[in-house]
Amino acid sequence: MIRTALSHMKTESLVAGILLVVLLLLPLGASSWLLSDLSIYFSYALFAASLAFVWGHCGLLCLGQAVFFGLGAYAMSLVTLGMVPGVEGMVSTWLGFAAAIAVPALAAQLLGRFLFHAQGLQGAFFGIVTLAVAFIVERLFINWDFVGGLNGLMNVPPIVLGLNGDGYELWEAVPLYYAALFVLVLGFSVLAALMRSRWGLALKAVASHEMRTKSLGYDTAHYKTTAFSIGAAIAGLAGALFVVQFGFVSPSLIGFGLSAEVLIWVALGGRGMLVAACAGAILVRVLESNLSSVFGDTWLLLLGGLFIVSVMFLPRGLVGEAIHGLDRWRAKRRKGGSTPRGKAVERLSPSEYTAR
Amino acid sequence: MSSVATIVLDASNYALILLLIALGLAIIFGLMNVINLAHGEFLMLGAYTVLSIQMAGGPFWLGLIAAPLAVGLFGLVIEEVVIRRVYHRVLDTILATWGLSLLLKQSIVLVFGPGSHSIEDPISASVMIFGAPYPAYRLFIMAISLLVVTATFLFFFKTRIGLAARGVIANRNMAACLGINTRNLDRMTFSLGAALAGLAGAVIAPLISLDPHLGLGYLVPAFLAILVGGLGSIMAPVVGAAGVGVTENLAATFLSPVYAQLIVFITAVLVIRLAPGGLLGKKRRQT
Amino acid sequence: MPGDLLKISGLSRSFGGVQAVAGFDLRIGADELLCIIGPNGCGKTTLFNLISGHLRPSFGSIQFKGAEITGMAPHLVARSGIGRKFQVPSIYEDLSVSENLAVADFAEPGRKGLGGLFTSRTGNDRRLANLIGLIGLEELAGAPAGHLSHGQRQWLEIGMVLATGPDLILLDEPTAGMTRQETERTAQLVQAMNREQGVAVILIEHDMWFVETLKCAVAVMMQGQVIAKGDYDTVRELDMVKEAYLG
Amino acid sequence: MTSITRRKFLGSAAAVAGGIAASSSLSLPALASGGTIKVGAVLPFSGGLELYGNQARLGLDLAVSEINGGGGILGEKIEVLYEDNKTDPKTSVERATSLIRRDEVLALTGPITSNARDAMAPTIKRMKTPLLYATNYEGGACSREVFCFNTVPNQELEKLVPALKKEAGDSFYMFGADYVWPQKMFETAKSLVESEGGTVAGVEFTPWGVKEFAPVIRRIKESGAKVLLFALPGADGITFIKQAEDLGLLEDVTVGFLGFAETYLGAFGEGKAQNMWVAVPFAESLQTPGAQKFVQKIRAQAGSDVPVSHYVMTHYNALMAVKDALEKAGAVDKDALMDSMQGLTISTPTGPAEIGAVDHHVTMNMYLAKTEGAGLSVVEDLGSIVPEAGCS
Repeated sequence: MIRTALSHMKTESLVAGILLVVLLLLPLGASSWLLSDLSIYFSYALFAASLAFVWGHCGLLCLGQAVFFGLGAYAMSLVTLGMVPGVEGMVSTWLGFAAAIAVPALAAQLLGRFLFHAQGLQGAFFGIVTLAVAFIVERLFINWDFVGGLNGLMNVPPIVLGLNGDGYELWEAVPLYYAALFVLVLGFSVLAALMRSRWGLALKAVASHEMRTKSLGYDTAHYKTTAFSIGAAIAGLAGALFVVQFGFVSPSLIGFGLSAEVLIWVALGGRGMLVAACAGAILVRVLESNLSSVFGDTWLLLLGGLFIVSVMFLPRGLVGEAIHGLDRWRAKRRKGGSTPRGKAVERLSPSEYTAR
Repeated sequence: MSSVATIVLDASNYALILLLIALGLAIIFGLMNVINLAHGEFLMLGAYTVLSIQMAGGPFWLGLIAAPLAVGLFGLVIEEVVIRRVYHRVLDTILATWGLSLLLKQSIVLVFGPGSHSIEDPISASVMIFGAPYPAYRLFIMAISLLVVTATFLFFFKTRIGLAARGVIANRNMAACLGINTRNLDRMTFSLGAALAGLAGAVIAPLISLDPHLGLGYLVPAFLAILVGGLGSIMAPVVGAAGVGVTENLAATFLSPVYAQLIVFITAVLVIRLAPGGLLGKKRRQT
Repeated sequence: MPGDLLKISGLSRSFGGVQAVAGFDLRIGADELLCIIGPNGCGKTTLFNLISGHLRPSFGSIQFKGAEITGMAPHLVARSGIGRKFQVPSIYEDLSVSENLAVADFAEPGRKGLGGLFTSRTGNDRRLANLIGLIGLEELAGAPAGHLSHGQRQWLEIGMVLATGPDLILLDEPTAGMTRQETERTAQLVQAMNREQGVAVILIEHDMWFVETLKCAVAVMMQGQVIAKGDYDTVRELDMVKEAYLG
Repeated sequence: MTSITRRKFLGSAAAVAGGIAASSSLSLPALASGGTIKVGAVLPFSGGLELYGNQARLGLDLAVSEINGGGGILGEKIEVLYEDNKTDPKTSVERATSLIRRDEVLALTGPITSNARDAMAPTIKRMKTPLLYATNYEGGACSREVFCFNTVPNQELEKLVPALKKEAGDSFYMFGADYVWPQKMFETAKSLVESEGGTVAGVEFTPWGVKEFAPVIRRIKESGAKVLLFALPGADGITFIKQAEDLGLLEDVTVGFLGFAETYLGAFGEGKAQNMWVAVPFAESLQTPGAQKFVQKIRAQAGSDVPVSHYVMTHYNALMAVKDALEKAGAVDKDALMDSMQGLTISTPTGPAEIGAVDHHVTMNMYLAKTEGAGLSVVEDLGSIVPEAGCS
């Protein structure tokens, strides 16, 4: 019975489920440093998921996604360090999380309205403008002394379970690992649910053919702005999750460098599926931390080469391609042969790429 | 206060350098609709070509000739191996060329090391202009830039291939129908754009310290220049480069380098948003 | 005049000195079926772009159901009840056929809002089932739209437009590139939606055989204006039409 | 080392539980740490400031081979694990964290930039791991864990400013990169200039990555300043000096080059960038027996043409201090190291140096020098200067 239930699950969900079980069991066997590394990579994975949502699902190639990650990290830091003017006494981690979601979402809302309304920016132009925005915001934060300038803010407290910065500090490797995993799963689930809803379908339609969607009566600018904000909110949450572990935030978290990195993770993992993007982020990070000292300078060469190859030949990404292969294999084994009704068709068509 | 003459000289010097860099970028973008994020690294390859020749004991001038040839040839190979496969996916050209830029940067690190290198000044003399000494080499750069821009104009307006290329800008499908070999044109265009980047890199090499990251510092303003100028005409990058270059230089002169960058970036974003076709651009066909 | 569904008066639009649409007047009743014919470049598609809000007119006014819709954004025009099928079949190639229709269905006025966040992707509506039967794609419901043939794409797009529940549909060359058989099928489909669903239709067409089959009223458009209007048989006898269009 | 046994236990528990094979094999490298003392070096080997990273490495390598050649520390060998921080604060923290957690290093050394050091500070503090910082910086990094082996502003500027004033003139212009080190340097410099009766003609900062300095150079020229205090490290600094030379600025002003290393000279080219003044704790051309022997040893190890700047020596000193401190404590652990390093006097190639008992900054000999020909020539032995570390 379980077998039939499993065989009817979407391959993507199945893979996500298996990965989750593995991650849940991992603390039984893994060393604490590996768990600590992974807890941080979970924030990167969530960050990657936010970009996969905005780029893969909604077709908005954002070259400045780190702006929102960074804003979230700064928001969390300012709150927990008691630096928010007027409410210095409020140092609650929970308020920090709320701010880390709200501030980037608001920023994206404003930026989205500016960029998308009326005859909005399309495809490549949107990409280049977000790139320029990343440079601008990084520059602004470097010159903003209140948030510590180039050096940023230090000694950001870890997650404190009490209501206002008192109580148990989440710092031990294993509890922190589960907390980070929980936040990742939470953010992931929100995005996955959105993508499966009708609203998510409409977003995919906007990405696939905007003019058509507009002519069906959709206010596409509004849809894009909202999607952009949701992506930003999740990126901000990831930033907050990052900073409570890293203990510091600086402009290098907000600019082009990290935006470019996350783009590689998502492209290598797979932009079309959340789970592929997350796995891409974790995989690249794990490999980098273990192999970069072995390969030295050739590591970046390898990564760059792999990136080009995957853009040219594997638009689904390495992990995405693997999941897709598994999907086809399962479909074959189920015999029947016909694709089940409503199954998302992952084939990327030219219309997804070309800027209209 | 600096004399007006030196301010004008400095500003036009920077604008002309930017124009030389933006020209190749604009040709590739305008004709092929390829956003080449590796353009900065093509620039760097040009500069390192000069460096290699200097290290082998050759004169700078040989490097100046070799750089566009070498980088042009390299562009031809890249077009065949990478760019050709992503033509119809505009967003993917951004990613592919960006991956390429990573690759090139890292290759240079492996070959020449991550550190800085220096090219010796080929003309160390100064010329007196309005009573102030001005390095002769900077004047030479301005001359080269003007020469190259003029040559490009003549090429596009006075030759048959240039006409064909303009046909492709206007309407790619139509041009293909009329029997223009767009495949060869693409090869030529990309290679030409790369060669221009190589030349620009060679020309600016003596002004700066050479390191594998030098591309980015030029790529971003050059990009803003062509987006601000627009894509519809060959004249557009001239306007864009002048706008971006002069604004940045004047802001640096009268305010500070920190604000100069900010002002240029913010203004450019506003212009791109409010006039998506660029200042000089015709409205692109929405298909 | 009350009772008119669509009333266009004095509509003009020029591109760099060329008048694509020049002082165009037209009235359409609630259940009318009108074919607009005319040579290439006579401003037919520009006319549709003006009505659907993709272009702003230089002069003139468009009233729909008695309300001014001139210069309104495309999605607002669509919401007011004007559906449009583009000349190049515009469907979501990477979505399945039923998802394509679901996207359109969800856009129908009154069904929007955040409720969509919590509903599943494909509604189980009988309406959608009827629609998919009407366009004859029942068996392909789960297939990616990108796999459809040219004719099937056209029908799917018509189905999508219908799913939004419009009062008026603009069809831009719905049979371009179709076989005889497919054209016939399309004619039936257009008639069905006009007669059975009570939707007014304006269509642009080149294929005179199709126009004949539809037995619709015909307007001849030249140089941005309607130069003649009447039923098919009357219009085809006009000298200027023969000369300019039918040859 | 109880922590290792606990991990061993966890590892075997996993095997018993028949857990995930991959994860337990991943955890194995952490166990292979018996018998050597590990020090993690988080340094830039790419990303813009690699020339400093490479200099630091020369000193650390020499210290390792000297210590191990002399029988190690309390019988244990020492090993330095190098990690490239790409001149980036985020990467620095990542590397530092994995060095502490995975490789269980006894101490860290590096990084170069202030923002990377500040970024690492919370990690260092939480994991109670000593940081041996051996780059000149703005001061103020004061905690139980941090030990600074290079200079703070007063050590570099106290004698340099008067010397420049005497040499070139009263009017100073200050130009540097837009971050905290140049800012703090110039603050100190400003008060020194004013107390010496000089004037400050201008203070200016630039973002990283600027390639065209003509407007700034013009402005400095126009200001009529006689001295330029210059704090723009890395490739940008080289670009500035090149353009300043071309535009004739170096004929009008005398440069006081902050954060100078002999490695720059190769990049300026033959006969360029002459008469730039520095105050450093070490110079290649220093004619004392200790200094000359040090240069010889470095070159024997790394090649006869490598430049040997003070960064080589300060990083060497830092590691040698670990040896002295552990031997004094008679134990190998982090607390013993931090305790016995306080107030320790070590012998360095330029004579004895004392680590402050409270502020953890080093009092050492300083030298006034200027660029001449293809190197630095030492003008004056400034004697030892006590650091004003800026600890509150």
